[in-house]
Amino acid sequence: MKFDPFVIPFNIGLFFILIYAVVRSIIWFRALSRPDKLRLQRGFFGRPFGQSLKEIFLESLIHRKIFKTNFLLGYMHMSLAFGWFLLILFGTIEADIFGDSHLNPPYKAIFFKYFNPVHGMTGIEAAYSFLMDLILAFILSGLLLAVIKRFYSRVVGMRKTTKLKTLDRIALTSLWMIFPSRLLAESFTSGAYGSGSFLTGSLGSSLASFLPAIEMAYPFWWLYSISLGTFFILLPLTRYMHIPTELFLIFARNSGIRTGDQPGAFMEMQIYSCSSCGICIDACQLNFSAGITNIQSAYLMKGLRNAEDVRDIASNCLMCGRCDIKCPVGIELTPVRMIARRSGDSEAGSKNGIWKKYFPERHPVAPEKQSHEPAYGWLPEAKVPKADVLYYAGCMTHLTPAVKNAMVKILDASGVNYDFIDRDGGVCCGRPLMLAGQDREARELINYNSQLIWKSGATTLVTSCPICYKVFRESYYLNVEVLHHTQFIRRLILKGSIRLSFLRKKVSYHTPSELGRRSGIYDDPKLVLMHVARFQKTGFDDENSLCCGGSLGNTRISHDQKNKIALDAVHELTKADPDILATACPLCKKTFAGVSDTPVADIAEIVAEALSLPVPPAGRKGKKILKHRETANID
Amino acid sequence: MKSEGKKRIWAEYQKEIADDHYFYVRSCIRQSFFPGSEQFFLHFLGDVLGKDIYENPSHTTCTGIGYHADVVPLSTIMTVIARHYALMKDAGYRHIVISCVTSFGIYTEIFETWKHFPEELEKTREYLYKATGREFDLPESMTHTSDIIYKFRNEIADRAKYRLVNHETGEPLNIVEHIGCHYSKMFPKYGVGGAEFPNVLGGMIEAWGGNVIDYPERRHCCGFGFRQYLVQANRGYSLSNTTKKFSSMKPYKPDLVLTNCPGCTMFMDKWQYTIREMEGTVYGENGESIPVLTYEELAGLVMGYNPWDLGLQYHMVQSEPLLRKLGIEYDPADKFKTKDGRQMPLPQNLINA
Amino acid sequence: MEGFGFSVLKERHINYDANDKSIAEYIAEREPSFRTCIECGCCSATCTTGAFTNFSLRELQILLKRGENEIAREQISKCMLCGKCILVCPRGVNTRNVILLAREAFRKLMKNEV
Amino acid sequence: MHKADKKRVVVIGGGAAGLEAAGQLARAGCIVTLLEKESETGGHVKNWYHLFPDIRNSDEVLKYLVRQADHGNITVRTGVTAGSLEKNGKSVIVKTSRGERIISDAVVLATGFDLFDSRRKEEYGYDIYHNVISSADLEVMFREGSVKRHDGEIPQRIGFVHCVGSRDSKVNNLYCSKLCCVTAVKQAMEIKKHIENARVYCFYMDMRMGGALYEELYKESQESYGIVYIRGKVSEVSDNIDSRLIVKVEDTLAGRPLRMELDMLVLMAGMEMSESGMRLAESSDLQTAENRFFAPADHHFGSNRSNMDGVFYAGTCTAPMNITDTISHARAVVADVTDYFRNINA
Repeated sequence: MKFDPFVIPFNIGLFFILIYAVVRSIIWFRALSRPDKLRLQRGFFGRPFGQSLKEIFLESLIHRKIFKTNFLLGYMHMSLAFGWFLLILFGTIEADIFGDSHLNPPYKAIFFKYFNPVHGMTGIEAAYSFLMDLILAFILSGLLLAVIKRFYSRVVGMRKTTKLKTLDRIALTSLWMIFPSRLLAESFTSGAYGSGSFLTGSLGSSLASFLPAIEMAYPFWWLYSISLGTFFILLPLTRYMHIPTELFLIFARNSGIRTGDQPGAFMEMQIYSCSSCGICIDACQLNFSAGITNIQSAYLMKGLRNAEDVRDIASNCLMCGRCDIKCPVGIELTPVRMIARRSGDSEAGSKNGIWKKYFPERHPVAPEKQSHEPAYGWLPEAKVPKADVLYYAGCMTHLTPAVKNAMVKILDASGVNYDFIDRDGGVCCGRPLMLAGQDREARELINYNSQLIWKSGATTLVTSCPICYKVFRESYYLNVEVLHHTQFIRRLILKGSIRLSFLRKKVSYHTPSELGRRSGIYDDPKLVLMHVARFQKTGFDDENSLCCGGSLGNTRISHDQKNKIALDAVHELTKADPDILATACPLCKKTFAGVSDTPVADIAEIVAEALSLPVPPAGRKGKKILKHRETANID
Repeated sequence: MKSEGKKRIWAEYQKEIADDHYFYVRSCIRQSFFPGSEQFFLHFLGDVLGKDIYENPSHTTCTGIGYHADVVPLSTIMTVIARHYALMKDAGYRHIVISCVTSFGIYTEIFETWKHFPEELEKTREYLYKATGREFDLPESMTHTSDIIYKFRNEIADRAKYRLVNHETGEPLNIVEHIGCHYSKMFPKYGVGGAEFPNVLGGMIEAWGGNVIDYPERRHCCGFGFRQYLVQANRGYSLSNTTKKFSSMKPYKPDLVLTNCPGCTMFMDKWQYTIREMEGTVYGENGESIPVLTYEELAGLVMGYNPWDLGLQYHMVQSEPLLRKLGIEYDPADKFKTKDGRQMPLPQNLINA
Repeated sequence: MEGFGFSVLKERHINYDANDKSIAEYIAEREPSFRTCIECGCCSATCTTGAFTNFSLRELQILLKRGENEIAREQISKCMLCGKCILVCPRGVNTRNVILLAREAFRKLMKNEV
Repeated sequence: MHKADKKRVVVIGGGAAGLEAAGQLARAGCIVTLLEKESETGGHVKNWYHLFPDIRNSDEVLKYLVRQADHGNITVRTGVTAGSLEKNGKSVIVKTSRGERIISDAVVLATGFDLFDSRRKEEYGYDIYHNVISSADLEVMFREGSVKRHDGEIPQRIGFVHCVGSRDSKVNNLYCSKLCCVTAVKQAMEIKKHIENARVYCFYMDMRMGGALYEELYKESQESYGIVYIRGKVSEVSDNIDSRLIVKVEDTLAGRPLRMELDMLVLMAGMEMSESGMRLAESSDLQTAENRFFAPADHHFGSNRSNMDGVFYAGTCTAPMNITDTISHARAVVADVTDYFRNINA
């Protein structure tokens, strides 16, 4: 038997998806910027290739990262992805070895049992059949978990699961039908011919004992083929598009391509690579503290994929970056969201015509953002500071004068030649505007502050606010070194410029999102703290740190919701019962101080306190102490 | 609008109005701009009702305009008023009748000042004595001329030849009553009907058959405002207030504006011309402006006096539309003739003519 | 007619009924905390922009609510969105969103940029 | 034997304070005569429909008060007015409007307050413009279940004028009546419940939300009911040709005068010393304060005592109070009365 009509749906689907994948890849490649094209070419033919293959194996098939987060969820994803991969791989080998010819069309492998019903009775054939049944059982076990997850998400340890669209539902149903229909088709065929291994064989013989196996098998082969065909055709319109896209993404990323701040092919690849696994939803504090469950990155990606108006979703986010770190696909969720914030009123283009659905239009940048009318023409002529070290307290720090005063004390004690940029309040750094998607306006403030800094002749710029720090470092073109005050203080200690006594206090440290995840400064604050106090871990350290809730990134949530987030965060961070909850951001400090029973202090304040106590005599060099404590003083 | 509510308020604000023996003080504006009004008043009280009403030729301006324009100090104006009282005392009268609302306001203000600050009264006595050797007594009653006409409104109604109705349709005329601010806003107790819902003109209109209009800006100033109109640059302010008032009354289609204050009569009359020239707006019907009359002029009309004898032609807004509605016969040819029949020069730019 | 040397002045009254309050309604619908402002002025007192200009979020909010949109339209682009006002507002008004929504409303409803 | 047992106490006034005081005194053993000038007890509470801040039905409070005074030791006499009080040795003689002389060991004055007569603020045109009503009139409408204009139309734009007769030297009431602000907030919210699309404006001088949960109610009224608060006292009201009300006010926070047209205007009438209380004060030489309310012997620890031995005060005859405070004040008077009996017996 060479052919049967039931394979047609499968064949149509398979050819469709293959052609689509090629066309789509070409479109994406062409849309890449010139440097990115070069990067991708170099990456594809260079060292990153191997790395990409490894990553594809580990992440796309094994789903290692999901495993790390959640074993059951990882198993579910792995059984489906890796299991299916194995089934295809070994099925193809099976058809090649045991079939009536070599190099068969794919359907021969997929529907091998139908075309070789008596295969697998004895010997090596039986062993191979056993293997194939084992793989099928593996997949089915994952599928069972997936079904359970859909209806009872907590079983797999998920608080929330993603909500679906109609097309996703049809595709999901067809996906779910694939393996049970294969199981039943193979079982009935095995039952009729007395073949099959432990799963299909035994199920087949028991079914055949009371059902007409031959007659029953044929419809299930049809069902199996239709399920596959439907799934392939719907694939580009659903989240399952992530299966092929992720491969492309991995290559692109390993070639060094990044999201940047413009919409484009790489952003689209990332959008299509999201599998809606829902890990971002669980990571999101808006979900577990504020009860907001419809704005997480999975929904943003889905909205972008369907060319919906996502501005409400995009704006309602703390921009803390917790989901970026947790995303098993490694999508740069926060940068994508920043771009979405800047995009204009999209007219939901995908609504018209099936063609648009398969090849949606690129997300436009809002026309209003292209205007060049200056918004801040009123900015005053400012006095240029003249000093080696410039201190920019920032708007928020002016609301926490204790932090500012502590910094003044530290700067005075260090003996460096410094001056304020904004002693009595200055012009905003521009980052809050950027967070609201108003980059052009932000650029005006950036230019203003840049001029001041250029003219000052300074070599170092110190900020107290991580929000300012990030923008000074990334979006300003400066000839000075930009340091957050925790970095600066650490240097002062290392240089011995300030000598600090040790406070007999337990301190837990809250890593501000802007300083930690968004800027990568994890160690300096901790090391400074270890130098002056007893440092305690919180369980939410470094990359896993929480957002304080006060984030300027979110323009939508209410005061009560912010407070709820802050309260939950403080609760977690003070579990070890510290004397002080330390942070390194005036906004975090102010947000926490409103809800915390434990005193909240900026690291600068703690250091300033340590500065005022008498330092024990003996010629202990600051550097030594720091080195010593950096290694020894972790609880 | 509940008329019982208003009647209740009017009942609370009934002032004593003397019955006879009046000492009359004139108004600067009225005797110059609407001479028929004061003429009619004296004629009506003296000749028609046979009352004793006296005016002294030595009486001067009250200096109220100077006072409100900040050029006459309080002690000066108090002394001027004291002099009038001295004239009254010399003539043996005790009831002062004041023709001008500005003056009326000055008299009441000074009366109350002396009541609350007796030392000011003593000082004034001293100033007056030093300056003129005169002495004075406080009056027994202070009435505005409109109070007197209000008091005798029914006597006028009894003698009326015309009612305030459109003689063609039989409908009562819609009449806006405008009370001068200084009549009762400073001291409601001196006004018939108080400050919020004064009844001094409304009572006349109702007695004579007209319909009183209550419109949103009824309480608003006519736009006179001494300091505003005295300085050219500020006159826009004066004019704007008049505009506001007329815009507010326009929907009620008033046939006539009746006022009891010389300044109001003058400004509501003349500013209508100005607004028409500036912005082309007229507030009456059929492209006509609204005549603005004093209560004496209206009383005279009602009683059948010749409109030209009453001096209606000296207003900016001419009264012919009103006269036609009332069915009053008049001879246009006599309009600008002197008593002995000589033709006067014809004024230009008259409205409604 | 030659000039009088004066003219009828524009009324200073807020003509509440005639004024267009759609901008304020647009904001309040999406950010209900906008309604709860009690005009204490904390936001304006701490305002980074207000230190340099006559920008006042307090005044701006009330003018929008009264439909006096012109002044608000001129002023609204001055805000730098730094967020100090949010931290000091005793009423919990989400001031940054108020600004963003106001800008959006001017753009959408008044068909022009701010 | 308890010092208060079988002592004769006359309570003058059968409102919230009188009923509560009578009930508590009776439970302490006194023989109480309660005089009420009207034909039934309950005072102002019975005119109200819902009470702030929890929007509960006033009938529940009334029921409680009547139950308090339903006691064997209490004789309630309605339609009786107290004319004057006279000291006779240790006892106080109450002369009534019917010419009786009731001899008592102590008298509690619970003569309460009168609602400010809004007609005295002529510029608002109460009793002149049909659609200018008082807060008490609105409460009657709520009770009847329909808020309508005089012409039967459902009002769409409703304004509330705070401080009518309070904080106003023009009507000789410098004091704050304390309750009108929160009553306006409550009534504004209730209007919104009756008329869904109504636009409601409160014109206030200051929002005085001093009581428990008042501020919360205020914020809720803004956020969830969209009540618009305009800071400025209405200066004048007039009718226009469509018999809508034109209201003039300065929006002091916008720094501009404001004019708007309303379908209905509610005047938040303040509280004044009651006529009957004032007559008693005159006839019996009881001291009154500048605000015309009874002046208590001491503002800190003698707010229930008068300048006359054996005569005590309960409730709003001493100052504007809400129902909660009135009932507390009425309970407190019992302590002063029993103290007094202990001292005169000693």
